[in-house]
Amino acid sequence: MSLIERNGRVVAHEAWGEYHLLGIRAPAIAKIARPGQFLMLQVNSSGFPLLRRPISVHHCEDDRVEVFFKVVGTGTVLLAAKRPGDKIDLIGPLGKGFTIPGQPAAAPVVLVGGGRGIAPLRFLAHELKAKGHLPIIFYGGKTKQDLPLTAYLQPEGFELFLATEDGGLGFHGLITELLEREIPRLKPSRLYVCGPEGMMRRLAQLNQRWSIPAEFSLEAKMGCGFGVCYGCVWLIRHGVAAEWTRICQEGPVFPGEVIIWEAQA
Amino acid sequence: MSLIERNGRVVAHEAWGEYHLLGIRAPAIAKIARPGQFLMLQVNSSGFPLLRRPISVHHCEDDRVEVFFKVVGTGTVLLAAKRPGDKIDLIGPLGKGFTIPGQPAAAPVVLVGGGRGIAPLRFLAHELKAKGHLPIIFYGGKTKQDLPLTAYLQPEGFELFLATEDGGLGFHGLITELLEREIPRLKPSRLYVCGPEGMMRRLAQLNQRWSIPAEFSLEAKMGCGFGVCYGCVWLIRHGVAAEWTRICQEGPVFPGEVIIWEAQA
Amino acid sequence: MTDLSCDLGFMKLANPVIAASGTFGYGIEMEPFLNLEALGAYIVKGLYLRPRPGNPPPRLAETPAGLINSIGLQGVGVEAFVASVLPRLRKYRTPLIVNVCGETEEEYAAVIEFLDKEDGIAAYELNISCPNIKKNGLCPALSPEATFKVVSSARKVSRRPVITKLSPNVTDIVTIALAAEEAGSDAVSLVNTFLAMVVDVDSRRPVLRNIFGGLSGPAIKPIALRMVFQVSRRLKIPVIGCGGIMTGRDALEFILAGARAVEVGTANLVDPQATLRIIKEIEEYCHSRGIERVSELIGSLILD
Amino acid sequence: MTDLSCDLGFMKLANPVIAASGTFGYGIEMEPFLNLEALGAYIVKGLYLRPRPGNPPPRLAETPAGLINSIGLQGVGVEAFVASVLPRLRKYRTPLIVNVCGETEEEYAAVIEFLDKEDGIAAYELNISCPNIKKNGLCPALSPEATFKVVSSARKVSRRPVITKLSPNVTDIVTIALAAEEAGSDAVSLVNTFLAMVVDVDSRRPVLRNIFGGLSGPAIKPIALRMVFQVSRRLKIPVIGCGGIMTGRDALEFILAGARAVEVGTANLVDPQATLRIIKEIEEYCHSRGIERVSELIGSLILD
Ligand SMILES: Cc1cc2nc3c(=O)[nH]c(=O)nc-3n(C[C@H](O)[C@H](O)[C@H](O)COP(=O)(O)OP(=O)(O)OC[C@H]3O[C@@H](n4cnc5c(N)ncnc54)[C@H](O)[C@@H]3O)c2cc1C
Ligand SMILES: Cc1cc2nc3c(=O)[nH]c(=O)nc-3n(C[C@H](O)[C@H](O)[C@H](O)COP(=O)(O)OP(=O)(O)OC[C@H]3O[C@@H](n4cnc5c(N)ncnc54)[C@H](O)[C@@H]3O)c2cc1C
Ligand SMILES: Cc1cc2nc3c(=O)[nH]c(=O)nc-3n(C[C@H](O)[C@H](O)[C@H](O)COP(=O)(O)O)c2cc1C
Ligand SMILES: Cc1cc2nc3c(=O)[nH]c(=O)nc-3n(C[C@H](O)[C@H](O)[C@H](O)COP(=O)(O)O)c2cc1C
Ligand code: FES
Ligand code: FES
Repeated sequence: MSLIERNGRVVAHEAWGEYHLLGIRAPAIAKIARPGQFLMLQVNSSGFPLLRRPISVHHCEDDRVEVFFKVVGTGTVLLAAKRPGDKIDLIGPLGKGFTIPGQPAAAPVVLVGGGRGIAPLRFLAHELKAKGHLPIIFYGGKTKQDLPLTAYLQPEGFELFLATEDGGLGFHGLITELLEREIPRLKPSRLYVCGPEGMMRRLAQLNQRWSIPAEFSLEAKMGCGFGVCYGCVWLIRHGVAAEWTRICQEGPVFPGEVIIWEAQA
Repeated sequence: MSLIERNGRVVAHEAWGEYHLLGIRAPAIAKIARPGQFLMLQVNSSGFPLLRRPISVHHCEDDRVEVFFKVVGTGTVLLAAKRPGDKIDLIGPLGKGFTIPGQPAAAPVVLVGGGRGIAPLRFLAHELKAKGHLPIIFYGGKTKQDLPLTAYLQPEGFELFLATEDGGLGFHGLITELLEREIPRLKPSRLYVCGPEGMMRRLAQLNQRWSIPAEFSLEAKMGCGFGVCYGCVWLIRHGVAAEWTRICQEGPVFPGEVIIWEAQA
Repeated sequence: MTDLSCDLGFMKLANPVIAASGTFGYGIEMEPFLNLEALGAYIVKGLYLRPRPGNPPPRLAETPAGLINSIGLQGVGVEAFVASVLPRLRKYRTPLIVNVCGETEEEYAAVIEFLDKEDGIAAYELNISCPNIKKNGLCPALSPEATFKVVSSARKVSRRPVITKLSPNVTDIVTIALAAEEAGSDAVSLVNTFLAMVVDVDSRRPVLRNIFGGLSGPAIKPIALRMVFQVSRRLKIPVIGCGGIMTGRDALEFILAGARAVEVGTANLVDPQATLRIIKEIEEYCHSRGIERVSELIGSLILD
Repeated sequence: MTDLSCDLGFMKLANPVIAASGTFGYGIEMEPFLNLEALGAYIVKGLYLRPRPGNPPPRLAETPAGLINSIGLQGVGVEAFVASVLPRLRKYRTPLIVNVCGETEEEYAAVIEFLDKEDGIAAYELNISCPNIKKNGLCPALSPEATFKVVSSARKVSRRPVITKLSPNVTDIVTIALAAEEAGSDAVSLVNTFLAMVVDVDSRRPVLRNIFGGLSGPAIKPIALRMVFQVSRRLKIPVIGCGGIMTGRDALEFILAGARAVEVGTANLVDPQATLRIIKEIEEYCHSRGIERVSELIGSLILD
């Protein structure tokens, strides 16, 4: 069930360079949102840009939803300019989130976040922990500026593996290289992945060897976010057939085996 | 000579309901602006709305130009949201302003401002006074909320005649009715008029009886403000012939006798 | 209370606001956000005889005050629609209009014949104007002859009113509208999207995989309005206006220009309750001006 | 240092950025704001044989990301232009292009014959696409035949290169561009404005006294770009792109799509130095990507 919150209110704003964390008062949405679901935020009131922007639920606390985003263009610039007290119109929670197995396994579960891809994983990690799972978080980026959320994840006591391409923090190299080294040792029972398409593809490739049950959170330009425009499709297997599938409805989270990566431009 | 000030800075903002007064730091423009000239203000940075907005020079002090405006739509809403410290891109001074006779006459000169039409007249009144003229200001509106500038004009010691349609302040009626009563008594040597088209037309009509040298500041939707688009025309007499004339170039101030009021939609 | 009712002759609507095809899914997706009963009517996504995969992504590009789409009419086809969608829509009294698509004249007729067997459908909108199917946006609505052929064959088989949806990508939309009227169309709706493209200068590629797509949204409103004005002064059948309507004032521009009803498209994507807001704003406009019937406004534009 | 030079075959420009007609006055009005020498070329306001009063106001309406104008080609006529404007422009080395207008085939030719006697003009742009003159925006550019006639008669008399400016208000712009090429046009420029209108729902009147006007600005860019792409793949003569260009990236979209040069119109009204900024942004784009000649980019759009 999705809701429209006309009177969302920014109650907190934290920024690390291009990365921003907004707390938005939206009680009804906060109550029902699940990890991996997303919101459609109206980034402005002047009608420009035209479309809302899809942003994952980063965290929920009482009557507030939090979003974590990177500034990449017009919409996120406007979003980053929001200050406590500002109003924001949002729709959510939208889409299908990550699945959390009822029975915790002895083996840990691994969460992989690349850059802004970490956004939905903090919420997920907390929920997994609450359900008795052992989440381990892999968090990678180009430089240490791309890993601002370590500031939260560390004190929150999660086991963290960090990687930066310039070696400025943690493992020196790609997050996928670090995973290649660690996964065989950690033998996780599940993988949850969100990040740049290249990173996710590579990981899906590696996982053909590991064949660990894995879920990926996909992205596409979205016209509506609630299933009416058919603009946000990926090619997804449904049994034998493959179909252009609305990730805002049937996703954005999909099990690795149904995603046909090659089909994407 | 007109200039582009890319780094104009809002240094003051005062508001009375729908009316706003902005002080903008723009040294080069402030130095040369004359009463009746105007500025083209970029009301936003996002590219929406597309066009700049023409606003009269309300006042100049050292390195600052002041504008006084009423909120009527998208552009003025954005302008009204500007706060000290905000940047604003402006072009000016533009157009031809009011003429100030070199030789002060014994008789007073009368300035007539209807609603936001008062905007260019405060600057003019000060300049007239400085040159030894005796400016008398007629200031009219629907209610007393439409006469916020009395707060400045009174202490600045100008002789003021106020009129409101609801009688809430000063004369109870139209400013033109008040003028009808007072002009024959005051016998001014000149009239300077800025206000709603209806008011200016009526005054032009009355002045056929008085035939006092009068100047009117005209308005039109402007595409550029500097003479290239030919969008801002009024029908103006040039000797015997009449031509659609760019008010941003040859105006916005014109002597009453050359304006062909009937031609306007 | 203003009378918002809208008489299309062949069909009476509670109000003149219709949800446009392709921006309202199959109606069902909108149930979380609004009560379909509040609408004048709603038009479901374009349907072909068979299911269609649609175009590969990216399918969307945002432009200044506009949206370009190249969905390519992905859809379930009439059988699945009748089997799994239509039953869920029958509970609504609001007129359901099906947007009918076809590769050939025969396919349009076949879709209609298939749907004519079912009840719970109020009318058909012939989508002869989708720019996303053939190369260079070719479609019947680009020529009066092709328009006449498709419409008359559809008109022959249909037991329901037929609305012909016109393309704006033409030199003379009046001639094409007249061809639709002559062919027996009960109404025309205009406009569909403008053939357009965007380039990503970083990748040096078109943003859309399909290269071209259809432009919609506020950007096109002034052109759509001009066409609605031109067409409604020449046709006897009702004209339904469409293109960039985001507010009640936008809708009223089309009504004053001659539209009997309006379709709201892209606005639904930005705000799933846009249609409700637009109905409210139309009512407020009339109320504040003492206009008792919105129908009084149709084509009442003052020209001198 | 990137090589920005632009070769139109009949004319070499220092860079591909041209100020569009009607948005740059007669050039002189822009002198306070920029050095005309910095431009690739500039096109002065449309000129008829005789002075023209233009349309009554209101002549402008602002729309989402767009501007509608119905100036109606108010102008001083060729004689006054030659007597009082041209002498002041001769000091600039930047190619001056005159936008040539006419009510009839003969008038276009007459304007050219008159101007051919003068030096200081680099080329003519035939404005056969202004929507603001005849009723319903009629103009030669709406038909291949009319286009062919006007262009060939102009081409016959002219001792200078002729650029034909095309209208976007057509079903098939390629056919019309081909007609211009066949008639001997040295280049085509596209697009002129889209026929459009706006209604003031308070007064219940059209905003423009002329009812219709021409839509320009960012709103039309995706449609203009599509047309430039279509035309440049079919013509041998150079294509000059125009429509909603506000930034260097916008200009580059047109160049990648096949334009050899671009015209910047409405942007000049918003920012009189827009052309300079656009030239700088094109240079920065090339520099940051190690592109030595901007000409390498022409039509280099990657399609797969
Ligand atoms: C389900 C979903 C959840 C998301 N969650 C988050 C999140 O939690 N935090 C976050 O920072 N971002 C998230 N994104 C991505 C975010 O939506 C885009 O970064 C944003 O829409 C860009 O808008 P813009 O106006 O700033 O950039 P634009 O001006 O629209 O585009 C700037 C650049 O970003 C690219 N881009 C635009 N939209 C998208 C998109 N939807 N996906 C990928 N690239 C895009 C464009 O191609 C362009 O290169 C999510 C996307 C989806 C689909
Ligand atoms: C030379 C000149 C000087 C001006 N000086 C001042 C000033 O000092 N203070 C001030 O408050 N206003 C002034 N104006 C008017 C001001 O430019 C408009 O109020 C403003 O452009 C409206 O912009 P908007 O986006 O808020 O309204 P819009 O959304 O553009 O329009 C809202 C309403 O205002 C009307 N309108 C729009 N533009 C104009 C215009 N140029 N003239 C008259 N009506 C218009 C529209 O028809 C509409 O009814 C001046 C206008 C001119 C031409
Ligand atoms: C994503 C999308 C999908 C569309 N699909 C259809 C369709 O299936 N059939 C159709 O006739 N029109 C379709 N259209 C066109 C709209 O119905 C409407 O005619 C057009 O978008 C202009 O109106 P607007 O500016 O209000 O969106 C679609 C438009 C969009 C944006
Ligand atoms: C105010 C105005 C006046 C124009 N006058 C002319 C003209 O005289 N001749 C012409 O060929 N085009 C004229 N045009 C069209 C522009 O040259 C250009 O083709 C069009 O505006 C699209 O480009 P743009 O979106 O960059 O403005 C005019 C445009 C505007 C906005
Ligand atoms: S974004 Fe519209 S269907 Fe997914
Ligand atoms: S506003 Fe452009 S010429 Fe006056």
